[in-house]
Formats: sequence, C-alpha cells, structure tokens
Amino acid sequence: MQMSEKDVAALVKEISGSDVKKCMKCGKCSATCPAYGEMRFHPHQFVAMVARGRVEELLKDPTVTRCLSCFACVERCPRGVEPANVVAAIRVLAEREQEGNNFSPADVPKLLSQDPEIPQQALVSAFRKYRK
Amino acid sequence: MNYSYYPGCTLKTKAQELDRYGRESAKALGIGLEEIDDWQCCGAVYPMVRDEIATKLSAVRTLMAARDKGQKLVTLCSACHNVLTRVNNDMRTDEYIRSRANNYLDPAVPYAGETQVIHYLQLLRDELGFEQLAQAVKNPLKGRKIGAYYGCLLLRPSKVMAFDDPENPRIIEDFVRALGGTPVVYGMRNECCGAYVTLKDEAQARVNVERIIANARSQGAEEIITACPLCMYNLKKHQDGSMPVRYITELLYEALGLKEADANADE
Amino acid sequence: MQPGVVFAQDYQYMCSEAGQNIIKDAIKTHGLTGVVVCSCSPRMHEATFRKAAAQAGLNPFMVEIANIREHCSWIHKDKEEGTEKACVLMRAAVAKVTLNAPLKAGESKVVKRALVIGGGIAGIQTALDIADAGFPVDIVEKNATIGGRMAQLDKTFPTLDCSSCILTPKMVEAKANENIRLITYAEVEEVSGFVGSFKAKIRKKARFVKEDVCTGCGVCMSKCPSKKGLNEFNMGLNNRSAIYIPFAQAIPNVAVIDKEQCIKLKTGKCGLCQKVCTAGAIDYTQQDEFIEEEYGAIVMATGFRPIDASKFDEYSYSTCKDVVTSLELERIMNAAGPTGGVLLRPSDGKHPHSIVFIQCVGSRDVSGRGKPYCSKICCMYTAKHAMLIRDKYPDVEVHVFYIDVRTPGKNFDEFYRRAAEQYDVDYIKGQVGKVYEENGQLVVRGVDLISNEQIVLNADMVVLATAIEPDPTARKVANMLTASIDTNDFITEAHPKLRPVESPTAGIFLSGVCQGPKDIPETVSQAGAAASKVIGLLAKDKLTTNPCVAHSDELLCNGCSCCEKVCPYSAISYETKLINDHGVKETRRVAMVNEALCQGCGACTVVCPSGAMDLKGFSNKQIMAEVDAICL
Amino acid sequence: MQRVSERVIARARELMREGTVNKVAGWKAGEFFYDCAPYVFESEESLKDLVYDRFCAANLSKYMIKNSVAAGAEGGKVLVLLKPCDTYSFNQLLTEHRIARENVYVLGVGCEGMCDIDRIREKGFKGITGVDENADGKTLTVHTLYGDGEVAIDDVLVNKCEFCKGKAHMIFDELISDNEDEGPRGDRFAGVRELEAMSPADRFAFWQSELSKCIRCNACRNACPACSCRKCVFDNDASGIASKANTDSFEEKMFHIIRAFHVAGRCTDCGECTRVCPQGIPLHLFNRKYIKDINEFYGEYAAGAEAGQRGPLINYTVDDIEPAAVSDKGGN
Amino acid sequence: MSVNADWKPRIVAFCCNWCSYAGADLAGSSRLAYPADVKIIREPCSCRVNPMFILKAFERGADGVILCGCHPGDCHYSTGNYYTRRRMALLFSMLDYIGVERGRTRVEWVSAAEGAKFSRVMNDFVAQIRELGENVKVGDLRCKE
Repeated sequence: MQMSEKDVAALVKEISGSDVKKCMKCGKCSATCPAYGEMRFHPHQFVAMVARGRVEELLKDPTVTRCLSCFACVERCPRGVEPANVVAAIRVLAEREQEGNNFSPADVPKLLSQDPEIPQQALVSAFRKYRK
Repeated sequence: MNYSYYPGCTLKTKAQELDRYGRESAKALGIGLEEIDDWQCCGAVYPMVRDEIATKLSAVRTLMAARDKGQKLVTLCSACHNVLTRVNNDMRTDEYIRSRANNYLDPAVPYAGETQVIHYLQLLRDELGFEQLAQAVKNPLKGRKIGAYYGCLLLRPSKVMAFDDPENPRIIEDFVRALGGTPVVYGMRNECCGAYVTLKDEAQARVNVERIIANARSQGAEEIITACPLCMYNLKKHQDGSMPVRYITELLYEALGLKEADANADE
Repeated sequence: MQPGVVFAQDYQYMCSEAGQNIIKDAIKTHGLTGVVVCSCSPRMHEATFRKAAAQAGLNPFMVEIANIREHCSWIHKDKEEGTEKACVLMRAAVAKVTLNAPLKAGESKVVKRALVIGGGIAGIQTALDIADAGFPVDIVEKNATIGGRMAQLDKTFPTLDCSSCILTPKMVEAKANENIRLITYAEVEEVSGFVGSFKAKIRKKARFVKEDVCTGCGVCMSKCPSKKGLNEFNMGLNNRSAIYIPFAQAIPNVAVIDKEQCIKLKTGKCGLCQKVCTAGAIDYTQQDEFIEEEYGAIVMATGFRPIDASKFDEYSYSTCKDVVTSLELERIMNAAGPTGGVLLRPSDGKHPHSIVFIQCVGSRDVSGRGKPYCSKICCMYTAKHAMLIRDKYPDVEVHVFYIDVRTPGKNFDEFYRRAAEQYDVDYIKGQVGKVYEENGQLVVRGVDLISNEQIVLNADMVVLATAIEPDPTARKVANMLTASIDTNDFITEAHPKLRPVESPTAGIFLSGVCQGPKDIPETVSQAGAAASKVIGLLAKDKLTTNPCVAHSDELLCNGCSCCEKVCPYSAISYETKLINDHGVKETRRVAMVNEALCQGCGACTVVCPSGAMDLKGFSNKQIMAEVDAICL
Repeated sequence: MQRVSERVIARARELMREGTVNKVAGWKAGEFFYDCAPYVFESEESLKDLVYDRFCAANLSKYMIKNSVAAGAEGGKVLVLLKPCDTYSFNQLLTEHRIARENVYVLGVGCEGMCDIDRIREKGFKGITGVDENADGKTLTVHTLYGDGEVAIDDVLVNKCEFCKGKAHMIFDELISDNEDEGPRGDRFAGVRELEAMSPADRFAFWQSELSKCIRCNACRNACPACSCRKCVFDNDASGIASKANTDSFEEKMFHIIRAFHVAGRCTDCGECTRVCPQGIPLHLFNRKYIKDINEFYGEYAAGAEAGQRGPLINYTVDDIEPAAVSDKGGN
Repeated sequence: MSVNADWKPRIVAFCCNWCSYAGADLAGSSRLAYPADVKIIREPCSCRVNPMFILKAFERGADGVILCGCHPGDCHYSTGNYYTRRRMALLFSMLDYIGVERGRTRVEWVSAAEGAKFSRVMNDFVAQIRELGENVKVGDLRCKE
C-alpha cells in the first residue's frame, strides 16, 4: 500500500526520534552546517518541511547524502531538535524506497586502484551510508 | 591495571601504526591492554535511525565481551569510540533497543550497558594521569607547535559522548603539553573534515579540509594530530603535504623515546 | 442531594456581585450553617466567598470550596468523567464543611520597619518609597556599594540617557534619607518569624576600613602595591588595587580591602594604606559583625547576573578576547570604563571596523546549556549598542543576528527601527553557528534565513547578548524566607497577574529581576508597587492572623514534648497546670499553642501520639471525612 | 538467678524499712507460680509476696507513670525493679516527661532471661506444679503431677529474651546484678528479613492470617510502655479513627498498623506486646521492621538508650533518603 | 490484571497548599490533562498528612495514594516536608511489608511553578496504578474475624 506523504512524514519523525515541533526557527543548524553549500535543502528546511508534512521533495533530493553526520547542528541546536537525525531518516527512507544501492562492492576495487590508501573505515561507512 | 582493548578494523589494516604505537606506548607506561577475543567490526557509523537494531549488534557483542571480563573497554579509533559509546548508551537508557538487542543475541546474562567505554586519551588522562605521563616522557617535544584536530566523533553528541567540552575541548592540548610540546588552539579543531563523503564527493571533502588546515596554520600550528584514521586519510589527501598530520599515538611513542629506541635498534 | 444539604443553586459567575448575593440570600433564607462553593481554585476566590458569608452573618470559616475548574473541568476532556469527578469533589467538600467549626482570627503585632535585600535600582527605589511614607528601612547589599547592575550600564534605552546620571541621585538620596539605613558589604544570614515580625540576622563583612572614618579620598588606592585584583565593576576587563572604592560614585564612598589580594592581610607585611591614610580609617583587625533586627516586611531585590558565556564556546568566548558579552561592552563604551569610553577591541586595543552582535545567547535554550526563557532586555540593549556605535563611529559596520526582535514597550519598536533605518544597522534574521579567529580577525559563520544563504563575515569584535539569570544568592535568600522559587530560580509570585509583587509567603515582597526578567522602567514601577504593598502592611497596627492554627486538647495531652520539637515557629510551650479531667483534678504538664506564632503547618498534629494536637480548619476528622467521601 | 533474687528482695525490704521509699513496684505471684504479675507493694509486711524469678518478664516501667506522680503527691518515693531491657522503656518515658524521676528509686536488677510457660508445656510437660532453676543456671527442673523433668533454659525463653538486647542497665540508682554485658543475643531482625524476602502477596497472606487471630483484647496496648497515652486515639471519637459504631471497620482493620506507627521511633523493642498477646500474634515483627528501617535509613538509633534523645521521627537531616529510594531497598 | 472491566482506579492525592496544590492549579490553567481518577485533598503542608489518612484511604478502597509537597528546602514552613519525608519513607516501607505494593504509594515534590511536572507525575502514577490493578487487599486485612 502506498503511504501518503503525511504518513511518510510521521514515519520520519518516528525513526529519527526528533521532535520537530520544538524548532523555534532560529537557523543555527544551518548556520553551523559544513555541508550547507553542497545540499539543496538545508538543515532548518528539513526540520520545517517534515514538520509541515512536506517530505516528497526531500526524498527525491540526491544531495541528501552530502550531510556529513558531523552532529554540529545537533550539538548547537538550542531546542534539542536533532536536525541531523531528520536528515538521516530521510536518507534511509529514500534508500529503502528506491531499493537504492548507491554504492556497490563492485566499486571497491576501482576505488582502491585509484587510491590504495583508502582506509577500511571509509569503505565500511560508505556501505552504511549509501546502501539500504 | 588491565583493560579490554578494541582496536577496530582500520587499525588492523591501514592504520597499523596508530595501533602499534598505542600498544607499545601503553606497555611502556605499564598499562595492560588485552585485545578482545574474536571482535567484529563495530560498523564504523552509528546507525542514526531508531528502527535499525541489527546494525548495532556487533557493537553490543564487543561491549558484552568487556563486561564479561569485568574490564573497562579502551578504544583508539574515534569512529569506533563513537559507535561503541553510543550503542552502549542505547543499551543503558533505551528500553526499546535494549530488549530487542538482548532478544536477538540471547546472552546468558542480558546486557544493559554496564561496560565503561573509555578512549585511549581518557585512559591517559583519567586512569594514568597526565602528570604521571609527563614524568614518563624521555624525549620532550620541545618547540613543536602542534594543533589538535578533534573532529566530530570524539565530541558529539556531547550528552552521550561526555568526552570533553564539545566547543572548547582541552584534552589533546593537555596531552601535547604533557609530552612537552606547545599546543596550538584554533577554532576549526572541532569542525568536520568531511571524511564521510571522501569517497564520492571529493571536492566537498577538500573544502572542509582546506578550511581546517588554513585555520590551524593561521594560528601557528606546524603539525596536526588526530586520533581518527579516517580524518588522517582525509586530511592528508586533500592538501599539498605542507601540513604534517600524525596520530596521537605516534607523538606519544616519540615522546616516550620509543621511536629513538627503534632507530637505534635498526642501526 | 448530600446529607445535610438543603439548598443548591447553579450560577455561572458565582464570584460576581450577583453570585455572591445568591450565597448571602441563601444563608439568610435557609439559615445555612455551612456553604460549599463548587468553582475555581480556593487560592483564587476563597477569600471572596468567605467575605460574602461573613456579610450574611455566617462565620467565614464555614465556607469550603470544591475546586472543579483547575482540578477538573480544565483538565479532563471526557465530560462524563469530569462531571463524575466534580460530584466527588463536591461530596468531599460537603463532608468537610459539616465538620467545620466557626473560627475567629487572632491578632499579631506589626514591627514598623522594612528590610530590603539587594541595593540595586530595585532595592533603592523600593526603600526610597517606603522611607518617604515615613517608615524606617534597611537595605542590605552584599557588595561594598549600592547601585547594582544599573551602575554598570553606560546608557539606557530607549531614551539613551546616561545610566549613572539618573541612578546616582537616587543612590545619594538613599544615603541621605534619614529613614534609610544602608548596610553594605553585608548578607542576611538567618530569618525567622513571620509577617509583621520577622527577625533577621545580618552579617556585615569586615571591610578593614572604618566606614565612619574613611573620607573616600582614594589615596590608599593609588599607593596600594597589589594591583592584580580583577575589577568586578568593569567585568574583569581591567585590574584594581587590593584596597579600592568600587567606582567613583560609590555609596558609601568608602574603601574596602579585598582580603584575597591584600599583602598585609596575607603576609602581615606592607601596611602602606594605613600609613598614607590621613583619616586613620584602616583597621586590619576588623572582624565580621552581626546585626540583629526585627522587621514587619521583607522585600527581595536580589537582581541578576549574565550567564557564563563560556557555556557557548562555539562563539569562542573562552579563547578569543574580542568576543565579549553585552555587559562587558557596556563597560567598554563607558567613560569610566577600562578604555575611557573609547571603543577599542580588547585583544590589541585597536579600533574595530566591523562588529557582529549575536542575540539570544543562552536565552530560549532548552538544550540544558542555557535558559528556557526569553531574557527580555537583550533585543533592546543590542539595538542601543548598535545605534550608539553607529552614531559615534560611523565607519564601523554593525551586523545583528537575531531570531526574533522582541520590542513590546513604549517607544521600543520605534527605537529598534531607528537603529535599522536611520543608523543602518544590518539586521540579519538567523543565527550564528560558529565564531573563530583567523589571521587576526574573527570569522563569523551564520545564516540569513530570509535569503536562505549561509554567510561568512569577518569581524573585529563579536558581542554576545548573553541570557540573564537570577543572582545566585536568590535561592539561598528565598529558602531563608520560605518564599517559593521556580525551576529557573526566579521567585514565584502569589499570583502571576493579580499579585505580582508579593510572594505567597505573607510579608515577603518582590522587586526587580528576582521575580523575572525586566528592564529598568519595569523594575522601577515594580519597586514602587512592592513599596506600596509594604507601606500598606506597615501602616496597620495589628494583623489578623490565620485562625487555622494548631490547638491542643489539654485532657488528651500526654506532655511528651514531641510537638514542641517539630514546631518551626517555637509556637508550642509547655505549662504545668491543674487539669480537671472529668472531675479528677490533677497537675499535668500540657502543651499550649501560641496562636499568634502558629502558622498552621500541622507538623505537630502528626507527631502527637494521643491526637491531642489538632489543626483548626484542617482537623483530623475533617480530612478523614474528605478521604471517606472521595473513596466512597 | 537465685542469688540475685534473694539480694533484690532483701534490698527492697531494706529500702522500705529505712523509709527511702514508701512503695515498691515489683512482681507478685498469682494463682499459679508462673503467673507473676506487676504489683505495687505499700508496706514492708506485704513485701513477703514479692518475687523475682524466671517468670518476672513483665516490664514495670509503665507503672511509674501513675505511681511516680502519686508517690510525689504523698511525699514519698517509689522503688521500681527494672531489668536491663526495662530500663530502655523507663528512659523513653523520661524523655517524654511521663515519669517524675525525682520520686522514683530505680533498682536495676540483673536478669538471665525469662521463661515462657507455654514453651515449657510445648516440651511435653503436663500438670506442671512448679519449676526450679538448677545450680548450673542453664537448666530448669520441672515438677509435674507425674514426676520431675529437666529442660534447657535457652529452649524455653520468651521471645524478647531470645533476642536479648544486652545485660547492661541504661539507668539505675542502685544495681544488683552479677551479669557481664555480653551484648545482644541472636539476630533480632532475622524474622523481619525473612518476611522482606517474601513476595508482596505472601507477605500479605502472612499478615492476614496472623492479624485475623486478633480479638481486640487490647492486651498489647495495655502492656506497651509506649502506648501510654492518657486517652488512646482509638478511644477518642474526635480522632476520626475510633469505631464507636460497627459500621466503621477502619479501626478493626488498621489497629495494629496504626499502633505500630504511633510507637515508631519510640518503641524500645521491649517485646511486651508479643509476650502478652493471648493469640500469639508476632507483633514485634511490626516494631522491629520500623527499628530496622530507622537504623538503615537514618543511622543506628535505640530508643531509650539515653533519656532526652531526639527521636528519629521528630528529627531530620536535609539529605535524608527519599521515600522513592526507600521503596527500592528492602523486600524483594 | 484487573478482572473488573469497569474498574477505574481511585487515587487520592494529598497536596500542600503552597507548592503542589498551586502546581495542580497551574496544570489546570495550562490545560495539562491527567486522568480524572486523581482527586486532590488540600492540606496546609505535606507534614499535615497523618499516616492515618493514608491508611484510611486504603482501607476505604483507594488504589493508590500520592502525597505532594514543596521540594525539600523550599517548604513554606521551612521544615515541614523534611518530617514528611521521614514519615512517608517509613510508612511506605511498612505498607510494602504488609503486602501493599510499593507502586501504590508515592511522594513527589512539586513546586507551584511545576504545573507540567504535576500533570506528568499524575499521568505516570495513574498508569502505574492501572498496571497494578484493583487494590482489594487492605480492605480485606482484618484484625478481627
């Protein structure tokens, strides 16, 4: 059964564990975001849009993966909103929905041939990040 | 005093020096590090969505192994430290996750976050003491202007990590001071280097690294130290090599006079 | 209908004149011996209904309230359940009222002297108003001078007049007024008693300078060799000598020795100030003194302080000298400040060209680092700072990051708009995420939510509008006064709207920021309001006391002294007297309650093994009846 | 105990004869030899009935409330014989200003434990006509209609002596005792711990079965030195708990719980309640629970160890344990 | 737990006039809902609550009793709640000892400013009592057949 946009938004809230209603729209998350320039939507927009139930555009946005999960927004949010968790929830749902595997084991040899110094950790986290 | 030690996958491969320097230095300082048997990869990234339990289980196994040995669990890699500490916190505070993880693993004694996870730096500061460490230094790093690079994983989220003041951390600076070096404080030391996207979005990672290195340089740093293999890779890759990046354990190894001893032995 | 109930009437506004008349008429018509009003909280209208009953000739204490609003209709969504509960609450009140006994209030004395704790603008104004009405007032100030935070301010909004120019005359007046006694460098240590007759013990800390001898000439300050003490008045931006007068207009204009800094007091050597003091005011042997005094009323005016900005080190307050708090900027802008009023950046004393203001640092913050409330004054003082800087130094670029600009108040919004429109202050809707130093300048990374872009500004100074919090002494003082205090350490009002300057504890009044964030005009008007409440109290010759006091049944009393030991007011004493116990005469040791001292807490009633001690208005039987009615 | 007994009786006579006291509160044998009841002797002559033997368990301190006042009114003094455990009660009553100390002459009497006739009977003796203490001080010779037998004293002690608090007197004007204080005997909280270890349902069943035996004879209340109110709350209509009418079962159900709370912090664990209960209800298990909790929560406290102590329920410290924390302790 | 489907818990809340009763008023004026099963009895101070009142409530079939007062140190009468704390610690321990589940008794410190806490505490307490089910025990505890 197809979920409505509103239901997906509710799911985002649930799996992110974030209470988006607590946001007072100060923008500190976006002020502190090191990936601001790389992303189509910015942390405060994720929070605001999820709060309003507008998640479709977010789910379609490929730049969601540019979030560094650095937690600066979470740390500095005066309201305890945890925007990074919202971004992560959107990314995970998008990957689940698209059966989206944006990173495959087949990519690894090529990457390693380009740069043999790539640490294990980078590969493991890439699997975590880009695959369902 | 003996501790359980969790090296993690990268320290067995690309970051062997981080591991070796850490172990050898601990030995020289009289600290026993016992590698956990049959450990598995911690997963490298803490799963941020609440409905993912399976991806936390390998961390729980490691935590349980330390609990069963009755030891504190020492980590060295920042990513492992982040994952293990946060999963441990979930097991301690989140009934939803705790009951599911225990159901799945079905251990003889259910796990409820009893293990104390400490980072190698905390081991030196809180268990050994930086004063004690300073006395063990044979080869003080005199005149070296060293910028600590904390990154994100050790510090955030601070409520869970409880590592240091997340906005004005001091532990690595104090560590450098104990080794006889001159710490250089710069504002970007707790900002992300972008390592998480280093495989797919190099340009983005580069922007972050450049900001950090420029800031460290402007404040007078001549070298940078880190505890994270991924940061190390990223910080080295996206610069011209004019700013040396070292592991914290390498510095320690050097200050304890062990590097010199190696060189002498080679001769 | 409940047993005993002979008349019931539904009326929408029972507290209205008409409603009260219904009660009065019913009492008269039906010869009622008790009244239950099912209405709002007794904390709201108990007094109203009691008065109405009294007017109809019924003892006012024969009235009980069933709280079916705050405790029922306002919180229960399910109408049926709510109605059921309302019935139960009514039943309990009826059960209680049938056991009520007529009570008569006693009288207690009023000591015609007031104590004001805190000598800032709030305390000064309150004291002046009380003194003007002819009552003696003591101001206890913990610092060496009165004046408080207002003395530290440069200019005031929205008029931009000089803060000390308007404060100093009030300070001088407080000193000159013969009804006012200033007890500076002193703290209240103990308070006992109750409304009308509190007893306070005040510790006057040793100044090591004879207050009545020192002329305030200041020679000692210039000769003192220990000059490393941080100048508190200038927020630690510069140093002062160990012997010092806090600032030029200090009242009393008397020096004080900082014993942590004084070489003589620490090592026994030096003694220079004593040598140069022609008045002979220095006394290194001075000890703390204690003053004990009785007061009819006490006013809390303990004020505020800015929170510690180092809790927000993403703004690099701890590591960069050029990141300052607003109060520090006040001192930098002030002619008596560390830079003589010239705007210079602290790190290198150079003229700044670009200043960024960050609002809401620690205000409206529920993360645990800051305060959940709005500090109320920051929007206005930031506008003031921005305007003053732009006015005096038109070459300086000023940016203000704000979440909301909150300017309710007379001429406030106009003031803020003037800053933006006339003085070209750059207001940016958004917050700053990070401030750090690079190449000798500050880098400010923030967001402009209107243009939806992250912006990076280079600045020479960053000013943090840090949240304000109650002075840390407030909690201690409140505990001493048994005044209730909220989770943020602001003192609770008796009623947030209708009794905003009174504490629920009778005889304790609130003035200034100790009650909640407020600006100077609000503080002054609240100070006046508190003073008028105090005057109203002190003008009385007697107070009627709460008749709900403990009472001991002589015949039942064992004389065990348990009650005496738990009484916080020493209201219980023992007397050996001849008791006639049903014809048997016997000399017994029995408890006596001094009704003027008893405040009616009931602690004694529970420790009394025989049940001799009971509380009027809340008797064992009455409460048992309520329990019964609820659990029916 | 024989020797002490003789000396005690002789001394009592002497004090009466000298006129130091004009009354003696002691024990008088009743219809049966084991039936030694408190008695106030008013003449030297009457003292021939004074006994002090293994059946003088009754605590006489409570009798001093009335008698000390009465003695004062008559311008005399009353002699009271107090065993070590009784002195705690005496002190507690002094603390509560119940006894006119100046009118009482306290003769501390040594005690080696009192015997329970029912426990002797439980050993199989029938038709008991008398009991003699043997010279070893450890056994009794039991005379019966069917011949003599022997029983170990330790096996037939009354409950309070089984868990004797010690042989030391807390207060006395004069002491007649050969005992050395060996400290407390046995673990008096063992019974409490046993109950605590049970499930709430089992605990409830235990108390329900025990308390259902109660016939409200008020023997416990009458014997208890802490239950010495001029008028008991249960007899006082205004207290809101007395049950004048049968319609109110509150008193019936809650009597012992309320009584235990009323004496909490004041009970010296003299054990009289349990001893006098005709139904054998272990009432001391209530009192010892409070004593154990008080010791654990607020530090060791022995009511009556000294006169003038401030009891734990009329005292506090600012960092006392929270009731919520308490509920996580003790019990299952 | 409960067999009676219509059962609704009966909960008595003793609140001191200065802090907790005012806190309950604030919960009311802030419309912070909690179940109607809670009925409040106003006391001048938590130290006025005689253990007999609590026993009475249980005997009368209350399923839970909660006592609320000012935070220790903030008592309007300065020391009342310190005595309360001791009394209730001992009383609740005793109730537990006779088999009344610990969850049925509680002491909470709620200030006049803590309307939200009042509501939260009541919601939590009612949920706990619902979990424990009907309290039939004390009414059945007979001292006399």
